[in-house]
Amino acid sequence: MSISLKAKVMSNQPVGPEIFLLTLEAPAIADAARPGQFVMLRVSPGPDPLLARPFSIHGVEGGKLLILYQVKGKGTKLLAQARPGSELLVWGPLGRGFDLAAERPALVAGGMGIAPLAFAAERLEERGAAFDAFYGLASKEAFIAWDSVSGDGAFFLEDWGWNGASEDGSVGLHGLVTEPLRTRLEQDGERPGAVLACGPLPMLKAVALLCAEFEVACQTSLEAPMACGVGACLGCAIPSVGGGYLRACQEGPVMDASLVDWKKI
Amino acid sequence: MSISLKAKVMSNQPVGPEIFLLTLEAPAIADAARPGQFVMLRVSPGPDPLLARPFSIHGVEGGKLLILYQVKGKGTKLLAQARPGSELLVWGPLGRGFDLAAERPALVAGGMGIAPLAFAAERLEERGAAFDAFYGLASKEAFIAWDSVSGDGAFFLEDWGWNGASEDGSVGLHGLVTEPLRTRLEQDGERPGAVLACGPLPMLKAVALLCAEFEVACQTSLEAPMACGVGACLGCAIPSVGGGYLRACQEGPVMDASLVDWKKI
Amino acid sequence: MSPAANMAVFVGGVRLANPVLAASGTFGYGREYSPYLEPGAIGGLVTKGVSLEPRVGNPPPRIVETACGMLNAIGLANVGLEEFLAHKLPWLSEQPGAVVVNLYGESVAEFAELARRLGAEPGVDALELNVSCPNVKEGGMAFGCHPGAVGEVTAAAVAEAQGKPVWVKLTPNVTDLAPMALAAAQAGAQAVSLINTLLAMAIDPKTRRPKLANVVGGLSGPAIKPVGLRMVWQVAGALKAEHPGVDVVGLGGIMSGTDAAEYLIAGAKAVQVGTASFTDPTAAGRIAAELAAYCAGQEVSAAELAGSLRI
Amino acid sequence: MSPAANMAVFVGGVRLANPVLAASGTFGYGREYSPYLEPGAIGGLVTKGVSLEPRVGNPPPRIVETACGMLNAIGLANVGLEEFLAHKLPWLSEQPGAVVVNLYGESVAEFAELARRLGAEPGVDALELNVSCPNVKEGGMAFGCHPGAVGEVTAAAVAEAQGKPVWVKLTPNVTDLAPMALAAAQAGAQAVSLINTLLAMAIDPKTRRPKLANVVGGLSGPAIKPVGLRMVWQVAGALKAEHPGVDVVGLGGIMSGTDAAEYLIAGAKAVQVGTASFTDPTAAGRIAAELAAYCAGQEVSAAELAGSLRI
Ligand SMILES: Cc1cc2nc3c(=O)[nH]c(=O)nc-3n(C[C@H](O)[C@H](O)[C@H](O)COP(=O)(O)OP(=O)(O)OC[C@H]3O[C@@H](n4cnc5c(N)ncnc54)[C@H](O)[C@@H]3O)c2cc1C
Ligand SMILES: Cc1cc2nc3c(=O)[nH]c(=O)nc-3n(C[C@H](O)[C@H](O)[C@H](O)COP(=O)(O)OP(=O)(O)OC[C@H]3O[C@@H](n4cnc5c(N)ncnc54)[C@H](O)[C@@H]3O)c2cc1C
Ligand SMILES: Cc1cc2nc3c(=O)[nH]c(=O)nc-3n(C[C@H](O)[C@H](O)[C@H](O)COP(=O)(O)O)c2cc1C
Ligand SMILES: Cc1cc2nc3c(=O)[nH]c(=O)nc-3n(C[C@H](O)[C@H](O)[C@H](O)COP(=O)(O)O)c2cc1C
Ligand code: FES
Ligand code: FES
Repeated sequence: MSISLKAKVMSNQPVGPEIFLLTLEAPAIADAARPGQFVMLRVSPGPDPLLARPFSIHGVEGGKLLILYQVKGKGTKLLAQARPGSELLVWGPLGRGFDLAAERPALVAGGMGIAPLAFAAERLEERGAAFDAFYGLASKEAFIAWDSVSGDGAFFLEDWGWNGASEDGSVGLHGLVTEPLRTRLEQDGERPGAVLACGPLPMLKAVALLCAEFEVACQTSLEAPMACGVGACLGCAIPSVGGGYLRACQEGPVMDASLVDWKKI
Repeated sequence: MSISLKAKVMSNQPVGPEIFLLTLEAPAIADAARPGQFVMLRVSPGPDPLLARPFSIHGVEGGKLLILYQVKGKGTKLLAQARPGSELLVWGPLGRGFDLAAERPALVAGGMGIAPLAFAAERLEERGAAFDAFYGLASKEAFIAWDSVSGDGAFFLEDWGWNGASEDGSVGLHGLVTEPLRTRLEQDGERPGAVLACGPLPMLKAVALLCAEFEVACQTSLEAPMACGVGACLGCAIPSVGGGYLRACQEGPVMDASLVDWKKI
Repeated sequence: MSPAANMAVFVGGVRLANPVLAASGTFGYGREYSPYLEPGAIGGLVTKGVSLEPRVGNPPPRIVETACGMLNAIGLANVGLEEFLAHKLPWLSEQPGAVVVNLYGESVAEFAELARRLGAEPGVDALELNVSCPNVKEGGMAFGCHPGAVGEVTAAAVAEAQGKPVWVKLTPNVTDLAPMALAAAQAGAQAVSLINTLLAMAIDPKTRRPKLANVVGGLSGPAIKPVGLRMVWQVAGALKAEHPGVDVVGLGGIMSGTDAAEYLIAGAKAVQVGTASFTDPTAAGRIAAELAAYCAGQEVSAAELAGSLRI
Repeated sequence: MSPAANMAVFVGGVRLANPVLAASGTFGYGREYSPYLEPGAIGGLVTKGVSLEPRVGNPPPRIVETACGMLNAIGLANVGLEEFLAHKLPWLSEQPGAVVVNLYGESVAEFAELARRLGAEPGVDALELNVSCPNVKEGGMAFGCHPGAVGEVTAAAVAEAQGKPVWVKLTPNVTDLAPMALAAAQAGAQAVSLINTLLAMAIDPKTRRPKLANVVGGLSGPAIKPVGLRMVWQVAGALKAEHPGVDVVGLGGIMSGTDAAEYLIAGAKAVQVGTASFTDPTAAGRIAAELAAYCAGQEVSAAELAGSLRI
């Protein structure tokens, strides 16, 4: 059950270049949250900016909700100014999350796509499930958390084993994250039960193509401009293969890649 | 010459119930300021609230501009949150101030009307001119500065001799500020050369009437909703005796009471 | 505290426990918002526009934020009549509060057919004809810009609605709304709802492309409230003079109880909350509560507040 | 840094150093803002509407703030033609930048007379006919809502203007602006300026009275930008097809250089900055500078930017 509440800001810290970690006191949402789901967050109480912003749930800690966000435009700029103690309107958890039941899934994150996938990794870890994890970045500088990462890019946010790839080679493998993924898929015998991906659209397209090629199930987390977040406005249309559209907030944000019309997106 | 600049907030302190003293670094405006003039201040850079708010110049200290304001609606509520170090767009000094040349003027302030008149008193004091000063309030609680005032309400904001009057008798004379003013006007021989008044409209009307009765020149500082503050929008119309209107921001805010059509205002 | 005000209103042939409805297209089929509102918190809801056949709607992007507002070009995407009757109406009928079904046809015949089918449903309290959608090629706004067309569509729907009250949702994108409202009233509408969105556009200066795939869309939200208020005031005045039994349902940018009160004061008998629900899923319920508190403070009933503007 | 862009435009028969003008009624007679702008910072200005006789305007309150906007009901207060010629135009004529005189008559004859008198002034670069003021009883918007009336007023002014370019300022409060623009073009206008304010209203819920003494007023500011952009795009398209020599001057809610760029992209050849000047007296100059920087970044001239929307 989703709920709406005014959540107190516990902390709102920079953790990278224009990247912040927001901690909200929102027990009812935190308790219900599943990886891949998101919340809608009003960055200011006034009429401008008018709409709430969607953010993936990055994790929960006790009754606290973690959101990892990048400053993009005026909403996130304002959000970066939210002071501990202030209150923000938030509702959720919303949408369909990742299905974590597959055998040894492969997690593929690109850039801010790490936000929901770190939560997925945490949950997999908790239940002792085996998984592979891949994390692609433009450069080491793109994410300060990499500073605390060992030379081969093996550690990130606690101790899960993320295989890094960077476009400039400054950390992990030199290249796109789809390259280590392809290597992994090419390994005989131990195919991932599913690929769980979140990141920029070109990455998602490449991952979906790769999974189709290797006939591996692929769950992609998609973005669309959203107004309501609850399935009412029909603003968040994602073209579907059958013609017509799926709602990113309701049938998604995590959608089976085979349902999405990648050519129209 | 009026100028527009982004002024740094030096301090923004509560000095009474919902009353704040704002100090801005705005040397060019401070240097040119005369008592009774005002500035236009944007309380936030975004499009909502859209318009700047007019505030009297309460004083200048070196290159700093003092503004004494009361929280009324959403603009002043936002202003009360402005932190030292932040910048606010401000332009001025604007409008016609008080004429301080009259022989032994009487200053009559009601409520927030103290803001420009304290500045007038300061300037009169600086040039060693004699004057009388009257300050009317609803109650002692209405202005925390009264806490530091002697029993007879004789001191306020430094050492000028303000004669206080309060509607509930909690400080100074019990009654409206027009009562000590009438007493003063009735004194033979030493009529004020002019009355300089700022305060709520009913007070200004009463003062204007009193001055007419005693044939004393009366300068009233008037308020009107303003958009531009510079004489361009014609929004700030004050009905004038000849028919037609005067601009509060240009022909005012300080206007000779005999020019104003008090019945239409 | 003042004693509670009587918030019940009888508007456009429908009795409402309070004058706050959720607006069409912004509240889905009701269920989407059920986690966020107490049952009975609002007077009722207006459904997303229903057409005879399902419609997939416009390609994305369909929405974009603007200063104190938003544009939408959904293109009347909806599940279609059959699915609505089979899977949306049953749940809705069980809820407290009125069910107003917004409907949209591409021809007079389609409007009539929709009115016939929906008029027969006991769970439906009133029909709202959308003759004002700016985001579709056929029908939609075209109907709403000519008094003759408004009258024709309304008369056809009224004739088929089997006594069910018919409301007409009007577009603000006209020189003078009063003739449209009078035409609707003349043709038997029991209320007019206004305003729908203002036809508008947004451009991305980086790409020099329209921000909406549909190029133009409808502006809603606080930005348009002053326009909506003016139109409600004008139309309420015109109806009072010529069709005093026909009500105005006011909407456009209502974000708070006092916004709702302003619409009632201007002459609306009830209001609808649209975009506000996007900014706060509890908005419609909150606004109803705030309006009740306002009425209590002013010591008026909702019915007395309606049209109480003092000039 | 990219090389400076060529910002000069030739619009409505007038050469401008850059496409940013200050809008009528929001910039006084220019001098009010001279402390805040470098000489030559903007392409020129449009004066407050001038009528044959002085007008005192509407009683206060005349302005009220709304969400991302404001309403005004000034009532075309102005000093009148004689005072304008004697004390306002001489100073204006000495400034760099074009002088467009906005004028307002209560009849076709008054428009013609104003055009004759102002057309004879060397200091005047163009005339802008205000057939769209929502805040006066006579004339004003009434002229702007009928293509026939727009054409008649325009033809009369063009006939008297002694070759001086005539622009027509159009009201957005109509079902379809294109016929008005085409009528103006047909009658000899060299440009149409759009949009004027949206007719609107605000109510004080405490007193239940209108917030403006005039009850209704005109909505301006960022709230209306999406409506203005849409109308400019539509009208520019219509003119391009039928009167390619006639330009659109775009305005409504322009607050920044990118806002101005969006209007140019939509099809305007120049823009006007209105309400923004109230929120920042340096706005018009700042916007011109920001637009120049935008053009440099996009490596286009202002003239190339105009109408460059890609659909
Ligand atoms: C389901 C979902 C989950 C998300 N999770 C996260 C997250 O965990 N962390 C994070 O940093 N961001 C996340 N985002 C993206 C985030 O919502 C946007 O970055 C944010 O709304 C931008 O707001 P703004 O006001 O700063 O930018 P705006 O001023 O609104 O826009 C700035 C730029 O961002 C683009 N943009 C705006 N909204 C979106 C959107 N919804 N999707 C894609 N692009 C957009 C605009 O087109 C524009 O180019 C998520 C988006 C969705 C739909
Ligand atoms: C020349 C001049 C000098 C002023 N000097 C001071 C000063 O030194 N200190 C001070 O505290 N205030 C002063 N004011 C009043 C101040 O401008 C308003 O209190 C302020 O604009 C309210 O803004 P807001 O956003 O908080 O209120 P809003 O939300 O805009 O309005 C809240 C209430 O205040 C009323 N109001 C809004 N603007 C004005 C206005 N301009 N005049 C009168 N009532 C208004 C509204 O009608 C409403 O009832 C001055 C006004 C003028 C015209
Ligand atoms: C996303 C969206 C979808 C809408 N769909 C419909 C619709 O299907 N039928 C209709 O009559 N109005 C529709 N509207 C218009 C609203 O019901 C309402 O008239 C308008 O948004 C103004 O009110 P607001 O400012 O409170 O949102 C829609 C509005 C929005 C924002
Ligand atoms: C206070 C005020 C006065 C105005 N006076 C006039 C006028 O005299 N003549 C005119 O054609 N337009 C007048 N306008 C309309 C503006 O020129 C402009 O068309 C409108 O405000 C929209 O632009 P904006 O949103 O940039 O302000 C006035 C607008 C305002 C706000
Ligand atoms: S965001 Fe409203 S339906 Fe998805
Ligand atoms: S505030 Fe604009 S003319 Fe006075």
